[in-house]
Amino acid sequence: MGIEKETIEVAPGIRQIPNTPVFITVIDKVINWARAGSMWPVTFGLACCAIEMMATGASHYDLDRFGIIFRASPRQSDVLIVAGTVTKKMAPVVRRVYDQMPEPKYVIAMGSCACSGGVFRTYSTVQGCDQFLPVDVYVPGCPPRPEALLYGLLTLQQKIKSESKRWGFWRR
Amino acid sequence: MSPLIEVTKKDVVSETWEEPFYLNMGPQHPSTHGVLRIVLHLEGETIVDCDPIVGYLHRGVEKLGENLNYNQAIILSDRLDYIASVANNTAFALAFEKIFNLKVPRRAQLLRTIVCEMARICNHLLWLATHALDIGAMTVFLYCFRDREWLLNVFEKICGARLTHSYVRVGGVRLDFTSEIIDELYKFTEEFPNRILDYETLIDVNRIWLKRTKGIAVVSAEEAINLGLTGPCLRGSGVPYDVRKFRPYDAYEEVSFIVPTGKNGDTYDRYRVRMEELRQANSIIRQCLDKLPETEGQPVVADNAPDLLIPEKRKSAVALPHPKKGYFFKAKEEDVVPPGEAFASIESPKGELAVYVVSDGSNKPWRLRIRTPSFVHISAIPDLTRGHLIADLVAIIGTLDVVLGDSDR
Amino acid sequence: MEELLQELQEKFSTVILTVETAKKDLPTLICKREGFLEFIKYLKEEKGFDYLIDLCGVDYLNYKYKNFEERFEVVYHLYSIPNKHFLRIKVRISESDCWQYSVTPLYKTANWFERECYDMFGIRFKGHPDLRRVLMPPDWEGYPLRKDYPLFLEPEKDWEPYKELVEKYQKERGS
Amino acid sequence: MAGLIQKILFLEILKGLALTLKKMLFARPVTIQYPEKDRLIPAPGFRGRHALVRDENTGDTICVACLRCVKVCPSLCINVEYEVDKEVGKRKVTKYEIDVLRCVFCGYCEEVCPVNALVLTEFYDYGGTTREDLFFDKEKLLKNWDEFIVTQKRPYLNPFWKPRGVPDKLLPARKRQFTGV
Repeated sequence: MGIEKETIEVAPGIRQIPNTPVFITVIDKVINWARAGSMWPVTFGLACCAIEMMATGASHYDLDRFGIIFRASPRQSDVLIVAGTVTKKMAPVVRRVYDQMPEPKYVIAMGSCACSGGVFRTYSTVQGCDQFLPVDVYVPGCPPRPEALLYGLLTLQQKIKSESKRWGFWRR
Repeated sequence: MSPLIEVTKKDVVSETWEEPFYLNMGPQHPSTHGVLRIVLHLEGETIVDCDPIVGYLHRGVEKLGENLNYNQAIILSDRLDYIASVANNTAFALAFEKIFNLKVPRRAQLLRTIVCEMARICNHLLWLATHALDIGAMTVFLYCFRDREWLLNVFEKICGARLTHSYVRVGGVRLDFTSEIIDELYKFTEEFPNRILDYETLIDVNRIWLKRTKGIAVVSAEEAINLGLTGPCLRGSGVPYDVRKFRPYDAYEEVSFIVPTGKNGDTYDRYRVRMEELRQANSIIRQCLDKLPETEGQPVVADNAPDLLIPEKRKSAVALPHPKKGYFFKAKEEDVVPPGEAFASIESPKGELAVYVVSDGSNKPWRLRIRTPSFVHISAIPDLTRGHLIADLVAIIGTLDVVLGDSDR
Repeated sequence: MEELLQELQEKFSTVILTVETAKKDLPTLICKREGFLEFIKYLKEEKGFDYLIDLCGVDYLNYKYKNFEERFEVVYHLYSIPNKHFLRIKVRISESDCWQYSVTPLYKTANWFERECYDMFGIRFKGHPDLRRVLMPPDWEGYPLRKDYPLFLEPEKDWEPYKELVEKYQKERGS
Repeated sequence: MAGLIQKILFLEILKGLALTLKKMLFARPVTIQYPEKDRLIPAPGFRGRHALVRDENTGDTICVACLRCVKVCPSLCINVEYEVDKEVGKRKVTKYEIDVLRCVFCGYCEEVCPVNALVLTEFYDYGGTTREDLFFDKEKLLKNWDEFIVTQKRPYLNPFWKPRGVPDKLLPARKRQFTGV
């Protein structure tokens, strides 16, 4: 193979043509890199975990370091952090917010209640938002520490980086 | 959904040629502090009427509490008003202690008072942060969260959790303070008044802040009482009603503090009351800390406090006469908990939080009723917003300091 | 406080059934539904009970120490801010005749409390301006806080829109 | 007059700006550089990931299957199965499962445990991409303990095992003499 002989591997999957600023890589990698670097979650606080989510965005933990900026509109965001208890009355609304988000979209279930209903095994609580949403990352805790949410977001970044072929609208 | 349609149908008959304009706000809205939904009836930009719709966070706490034992029910209280959860713990514990006829040791009372006031500071800081953010001051948000984080770290040292503490238990508290925590709190109380000054420099006389808050949502004293407003919202209207003074609980009788009141009953006054309460809470913590060494070494749980795991049944032997042996023992089922009812209310940071318990003798409450301030405050929104501009609605929701977990239960 | 109770008992002897003085908790008055409205109006306007702390329902189905027939109780906690008086008033309501007079015209606070009580127990309030469900969705079936309502609903008995949502998602995932 | 000057010169806004400038220049940044630099170690007693204490002699859990934790758990997330060893007359745990996604981290389980077999460790950042990742069985719980205890000084004593200030009368016998593992 000509490419392998004439280029140097600078990072896994990225090759450089010697003495030029030209790099060769697969398009998946570029797209995933861009996506993972700018995950914009929608501000959707439901209950207790929303306070910790705010704390994660505030001065002590500062989500902006990761390129994560909260957006108020689902149209401009690509991560839905379900932070708090989802009740049956709320479930259609959560789903609508999710449906409004553009592809690709990811869901983080934050806290016990969002993951599985937690202590609220009652008539009005949804037993885990994965009953009607495809959840990518579960973060346990009641509520999780901001670090745990950060860990969840980083896990999601890893997941995005390992994806492949999730970029062509014609492929689906 | 259906309530909106109902409202529309009702008013279509109005004679004016202009169609009524309805606007839905929430439940996913960044400034409704959770999942509050408000259907607004507008005329231009003026709010003619509005209909707050709650229940998007109704988790069935009251029903669930009837299926858990008394100590487990305290866990649920954390998730009501999650910003100041120790205050809720205390309200529950006070009501349950009345049922159990317990006397809380003095050290536990002092500790409870300290954590309650810490919760008040946490709550007011978060309120200030979000209220300012709604009105448009970003810096205050960051500063408040910085200081709140400090207190949360202290909470973490006290009981191992940042938000849902479950620190208070029936008959006392779960853990004693260490000397490290006391030192940290002394440091905090020393520094905190300076931080309040910082916030005040930023917004107290700021012309934008004044324009957005003065004369907004004015409530007279009678109106406020009739609407059931409590806490800072009532005191902003000049009524010095404070459960800590009127029906003292825990160690509030021993400490001296002022109940700040406002004059005009507008948003700005309520803001001033809360800022003053921050100072008072700081001084209460200080006074309690000074009293702590007197009680050094005392237990923090009453001797006859129920175990965390309250047994479902208790059997005791009763001696009955027997024709041949003289007597014989018969097992008799006893009530685990004295039957009866109890009502306890505390001054939670948001207002009066009352718990009404009915016990039927088993280890679970028969009825657990929680009167939460936010529920009442949300019900007052239509009366407060009438005639205001739509932009002021955000300030009004902010000034009432509602938390939907508290309201919907 | 004692005097007040005595006075009330004399004046409203037809309304008040029993008076329990504060042993360890609060002075409690058990009232009849008939004439209740006048009684509470008197309390508010003459005796200064200006603040309704709480209004709630209690379901006494199969209660162990029950000594009355009716199933429900509506409990009012009244407070007088100027006099610092505390009063608990109970009105018993039977299941077949499940309604109570509304106090919303007197206390604006009662508006949502009564709606909640209706939502959770199905007790109707006569004279309430806008009695509809407050916490549960408007088309929810049953009254959750009644003792015969289950704590956890079986999936088949779920609220209709939610059931549809879950089914739709499961179909989506399956395909 | 003074008010007018204040209005024209934006004095109060300038004051606020001066404060923020001062903070920007002189105050210490508070941001925790979480994954790269700082890993804050929470205070002892933080209620984080669950673990079962490993008995150093037998290598197994020290749980005696009294089921107190199962009964006290408000969210019903603990499941314990045991068999009775007929010769010794003791119970032996065969299955110990915790559904972490249900847990509310109240710490009641570690407080009622008579032998201090269960602990909520100070380990806080973890997560999973499936529900099964966060369903801890006995092996996983023991592994959690191994991972956790190497970061701690021995003997390790969780504050909830022997709550400070709680009179001895209220504690089970084994807890009173307990000094740590």
